[in-house]
Amino acid sequence: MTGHDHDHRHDHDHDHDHHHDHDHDDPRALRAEALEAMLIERGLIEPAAIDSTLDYFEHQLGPMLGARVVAKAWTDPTFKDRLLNDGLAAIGELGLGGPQVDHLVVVENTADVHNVVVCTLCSCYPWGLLGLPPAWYKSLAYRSRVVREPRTVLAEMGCELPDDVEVRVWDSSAEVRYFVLPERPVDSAGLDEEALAERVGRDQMIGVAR
Amino acid sequence: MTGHDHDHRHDHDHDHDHHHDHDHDDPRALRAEALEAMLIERGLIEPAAIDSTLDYFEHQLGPMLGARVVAKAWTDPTFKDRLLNDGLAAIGELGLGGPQVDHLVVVENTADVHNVVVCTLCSCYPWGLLGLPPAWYKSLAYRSRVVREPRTVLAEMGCELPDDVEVRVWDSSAEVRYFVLPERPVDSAGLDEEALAERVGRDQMIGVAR
Amino acid sequence: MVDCTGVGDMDGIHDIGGMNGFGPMHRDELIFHAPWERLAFALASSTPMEGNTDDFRHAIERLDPTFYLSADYYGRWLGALEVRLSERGVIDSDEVDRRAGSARARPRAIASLAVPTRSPDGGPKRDVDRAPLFAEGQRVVARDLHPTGHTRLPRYVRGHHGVITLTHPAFVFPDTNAHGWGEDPQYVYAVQFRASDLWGEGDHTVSVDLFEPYLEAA
Amino acid sequence: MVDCTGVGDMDGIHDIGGMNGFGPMHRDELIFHAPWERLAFALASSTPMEGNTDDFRHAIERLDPTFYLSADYYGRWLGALEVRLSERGVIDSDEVDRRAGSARARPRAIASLAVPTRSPDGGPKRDVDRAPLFAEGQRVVARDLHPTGHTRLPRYVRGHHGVITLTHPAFVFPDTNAHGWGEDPQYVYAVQFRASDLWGEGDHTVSVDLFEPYLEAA
Repeated sequence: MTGHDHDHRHDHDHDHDHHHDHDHDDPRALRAEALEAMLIERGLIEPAAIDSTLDYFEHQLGPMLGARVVAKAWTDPTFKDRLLNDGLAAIGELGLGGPQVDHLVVVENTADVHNVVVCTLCSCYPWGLLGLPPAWYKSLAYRSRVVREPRTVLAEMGCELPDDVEVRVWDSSAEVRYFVLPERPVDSAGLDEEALAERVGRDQMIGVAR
Repeated sequence: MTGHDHDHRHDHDHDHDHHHDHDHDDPRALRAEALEAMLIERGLIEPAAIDSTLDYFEHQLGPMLGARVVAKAWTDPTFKDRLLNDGLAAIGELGLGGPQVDHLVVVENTADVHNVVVCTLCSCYPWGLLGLPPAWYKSLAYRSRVVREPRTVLAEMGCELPDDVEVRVWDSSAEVRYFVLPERPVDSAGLDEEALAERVGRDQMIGVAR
Repeated sequence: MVDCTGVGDMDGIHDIGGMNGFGPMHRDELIFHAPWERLAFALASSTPMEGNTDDFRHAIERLDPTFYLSADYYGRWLGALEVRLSERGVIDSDEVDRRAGSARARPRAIASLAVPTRSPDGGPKRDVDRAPLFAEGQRVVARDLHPTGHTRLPRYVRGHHGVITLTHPAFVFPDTNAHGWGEDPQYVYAVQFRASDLWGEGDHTVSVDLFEPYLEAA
Repeated sequence: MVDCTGVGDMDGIHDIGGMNGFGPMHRDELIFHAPWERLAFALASSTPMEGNTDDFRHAIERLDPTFYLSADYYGRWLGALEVRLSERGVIDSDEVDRRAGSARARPRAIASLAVPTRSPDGGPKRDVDRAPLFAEGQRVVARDLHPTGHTRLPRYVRGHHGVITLTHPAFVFPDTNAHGWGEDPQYVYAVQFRASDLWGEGDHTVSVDLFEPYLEAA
């Protein structure tokens, strides 16, 4: 109702590029910056390391990596077999793997089976293939509800599943990461891998879109 | 850390005695008063009814009622038998009953058995015998923990139970109310009912003291 | 309207028996901490409304879990009062926002499957014509139910074995009464569970009052 | 020191699978909503510390439930970072209060049974000499455990029957690793449960990755 004010903005000496001033009225922002300053003063972390961490997760990783895997599987049946048989080895062929992908199980969506992935206990997610997760994946609503009423949750997200499609929910509660191989679009004949990769969305690889 | 300020105090026209100004910076206070004003305007509630409700629960009810029951049971063995057999009928002999006491089970503490009462789902409590419950009875810590680790919870509340005392926790999740009949103090010989009632504390009748 | 979204209750935030993480006991002896708590109590307990205790409890359970945990006890009562009044069309939460000058304490809740439209006569105890299904001393199992609505079957006993130690009278059944689906009175039993069965440790017992439909013979 | 009170975790607020009341899905696509969230992520993931992923998760689980629900996702990361640093004596929350000018977002947590004092080499996968106890296609029961510490056995499957559909490699066991009690690697299985068994309704299946000690033959 009332606008945010900046009366509580405090002095600080940060000058590297991950800082902005406009959330200084949030006590969590003040606390994050206090912790950062204390860690830097104690020599435990370098501002440059913070920036490079963020650069890596925000720019080097993302759904475009998973999309390459999907496009390859859609065009190369023997790769698809290897991917479904040993996900980690197969994505390794593409130079992929990385954080939070210590072991990978790829589950295939078909006309009859729809897979969807969640982590009810926290928010495990294949960072190395999809980047960091969107807020909804980490939300209390998604985590609590998708194991219990996946059809309703997917419908609320715009994905209506026919009644005769079997729904399989995967709760990735250990160190295995799950990745959904979506169905190849029927209108994609003749597209090459790169063009196919453009057609693959993050939501399909989580299983909240078909 | 910072003191409360009263900048957001708003105008209001209440003049009956259950109002005070010093929590006007709490949004719940503002909301409670807004609701009250709206209900009064719509003719749904009378200021006098609010005051009489509070007077009844704060002044007419209280642990002194339960203490009368205990003192009577300590001095009249046949009353005690009736109390343990049919709690509601027995307290009715003393003119007691009242809100939240639609059915009453009295459980007796002995040298060998200690009873303690909780409501894990909300905060059911024998208002008609003990008045409104203290904050700790309604706390998330008490509700969640006393069914699982009653000895630890009671110890944190200053009540160390010997290992050989059997602990019985009663979760009053329906409309039956439980009331603990404590042991009569060994040093109370010769005291009359009134003097005995002075010795009975609310915590003993809940079962978090012996 | 109040922010009612989603439907159903079942395994809500209120069902905290046996949960960990709430920290140590604090000897807070106060009944009310501030005048607004007294007011919230008085309004919630004396505002006339079509409904009953079960639907009031259900309104508390339906509060958003974050709201539930952070509102404090009488903040929940106040929130439930507003939810109930709003659902009955008596007040509008937007007006409360305006009158309060803020939407900060505005309650959010999931919708009820159904809200009662009549108030009961008298208390919850009822005479019924049939005999109790179970007997004192009998071993029973608390059914692993997840009803889509109000219930008084705590999660921590579901699926566990216990022994009936007391047969109480019959009472209005909260699972139907909270929704205006009738009183459907049911016998209630004190069922004694061993802590070691419930939690794998502990030498105490926990007796829980359970309505007959929550139980089956072991 | 951070406000660590009480001990143990077990059935914490984080274990929300199957719970109701959290409302409808909101299509919030953002990874970070504010600069402080980016900073919290970067600090929590790159501050060098003796410990491991399991103890980080456990630090999140040990946060006070009200804090947990109201802090938002990266607020929990920030809280867990502060709890871990404080427990290791690296920082003092009183100093963070002073530097932040407020104690408003100060985390509260229950204490861990034990905190690891060494960091692992490499990832969590391990080779073990023994064969898996269970086989694909086998019916198993998720044990009804309530360990006094970290676990990855969600409450909603405890006591329920399922079928092993995949045998994964062995991994460091979170229940010991989170406390510095050794890696004790264990096979992990994808165990498929029927929703109708878990909730009494639903035509879907839920597969949960469970460590071997969480299971017994049905």
